[in-house]
Amino acid sequence: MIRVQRDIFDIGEEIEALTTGRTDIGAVVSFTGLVRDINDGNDVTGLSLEHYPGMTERELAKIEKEARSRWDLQASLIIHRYGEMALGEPIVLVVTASPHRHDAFEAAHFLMDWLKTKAPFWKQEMTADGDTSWVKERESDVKAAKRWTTNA
Amino acid sequence: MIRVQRDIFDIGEEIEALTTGRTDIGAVVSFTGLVRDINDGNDVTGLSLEHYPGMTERELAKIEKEARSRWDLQASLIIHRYGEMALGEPIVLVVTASPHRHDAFEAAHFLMDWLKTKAPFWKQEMTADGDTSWVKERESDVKAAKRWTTNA
Amino acid sequence: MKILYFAWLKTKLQMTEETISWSEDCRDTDSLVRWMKTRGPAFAEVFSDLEVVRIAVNQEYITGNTTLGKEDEIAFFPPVTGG
Amino acid sequence: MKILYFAWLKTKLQMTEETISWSEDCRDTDSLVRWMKTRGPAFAEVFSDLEVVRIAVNQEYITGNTTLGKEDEIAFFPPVTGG
Repeated sequence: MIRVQRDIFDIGEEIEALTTGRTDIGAVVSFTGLVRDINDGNDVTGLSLEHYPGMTERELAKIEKEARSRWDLQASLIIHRYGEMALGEPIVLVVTASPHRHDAFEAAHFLMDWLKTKAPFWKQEMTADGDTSWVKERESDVKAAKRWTTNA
Repeated sequence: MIRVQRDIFDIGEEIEALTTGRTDIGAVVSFTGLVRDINDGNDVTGLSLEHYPGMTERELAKIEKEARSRWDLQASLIIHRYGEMALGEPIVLVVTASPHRHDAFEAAHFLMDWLKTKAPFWKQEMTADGDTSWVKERESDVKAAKRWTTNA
Repeated sequence: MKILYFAWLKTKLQMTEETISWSEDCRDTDSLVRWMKTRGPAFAEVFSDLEVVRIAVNQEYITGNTTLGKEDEIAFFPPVTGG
Repeated sequence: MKILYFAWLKTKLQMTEETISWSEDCRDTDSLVRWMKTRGPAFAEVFSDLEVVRIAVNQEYITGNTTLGKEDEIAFFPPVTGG
């Protein structure tokens, strides 16, 4: 399941909704990305996320499908926000459920690594001096995503 | 932080409590282990967990300390329940917070793998025919734990 | 053809979206990029380093030169930074 | 010395805990296990396969033979299955 939304979300409620009423799930892994006050050495005061409506949903759906074909998942969820966000707020949530913890861990890690380099979102940071600047691509994110291709 | 308790816990609240009021955390990973209706082919109707009070807390504290020495963690939490548990209920929760998603993922995975082979808990399964039986150690758990030793 | 710009490309070109008529100049993505560079200094600058410009046609990433038709939606944007 | 039993060891021995006086028979963990085996059929069975019995002294896993004193707490249990 994927959701692209402006509104904030509740991590606990989302995990709950995914597992509630089910007794066949043994392992649930969640990843939450939050707005940090420091990024690459800059003092950040807020974040704005732009995205490409339509393509975003397609890419997220493809990434989720890929994860479900690689690992034994019973449920999965990707929520990604866009628009303005304050420090400490969640930006993205990934949840995976599996009978096996290894699958749940690997799939969630994969989802985040692929999402980071494929989903069409762009971050703009607000800094203390009133500047706004577009966040640059990170070499470490590119490497992290590649790991899942070479291991395949 | 570690907690050993009989009572059920709320995953969302626990994650919230760990990150609330902080703006320096970029990544939070959680793992929840739940009571499944099937284990190694048996129809399970409930679970009872015995543990070794005192040693449990020591082992969990050691495992947490090891994780914090290996990865860049800003916060971590292990909650493990004991006593009677119904299907679908959470047994264990591990949460890790880091500036980097890789560290949060690796540390949470490590915590679970080590906990599985080191923390003195023993599961007893109730099955549909009224039998109770002690769960056997899994070879896959032993291997999963070893991975973190040979890679070190 | 609908052309979309995102992130710093949008900022530099001061444009989020435009519609252009199909012509030989935009028969494929390579031609379209060549034509873009001729549209003035801002365009020349934005398309000067194609290493930092990603192209999507009809909301799919493309690899290599891609034929374009009248109804296509082409998007130009920098490497993504979500998550 | 305090001796603790957990999980199926506890079930088979029908005992969770006992206190024994220190003697040469339990000067170290190897001696203690040897003595345990002599205590009757249930004990002999429980300690027949040491591959599936873990030993902790004062709430720490031990590896190899370990000297024991009067005040020590010794625990016998199967491989753990929590999580």
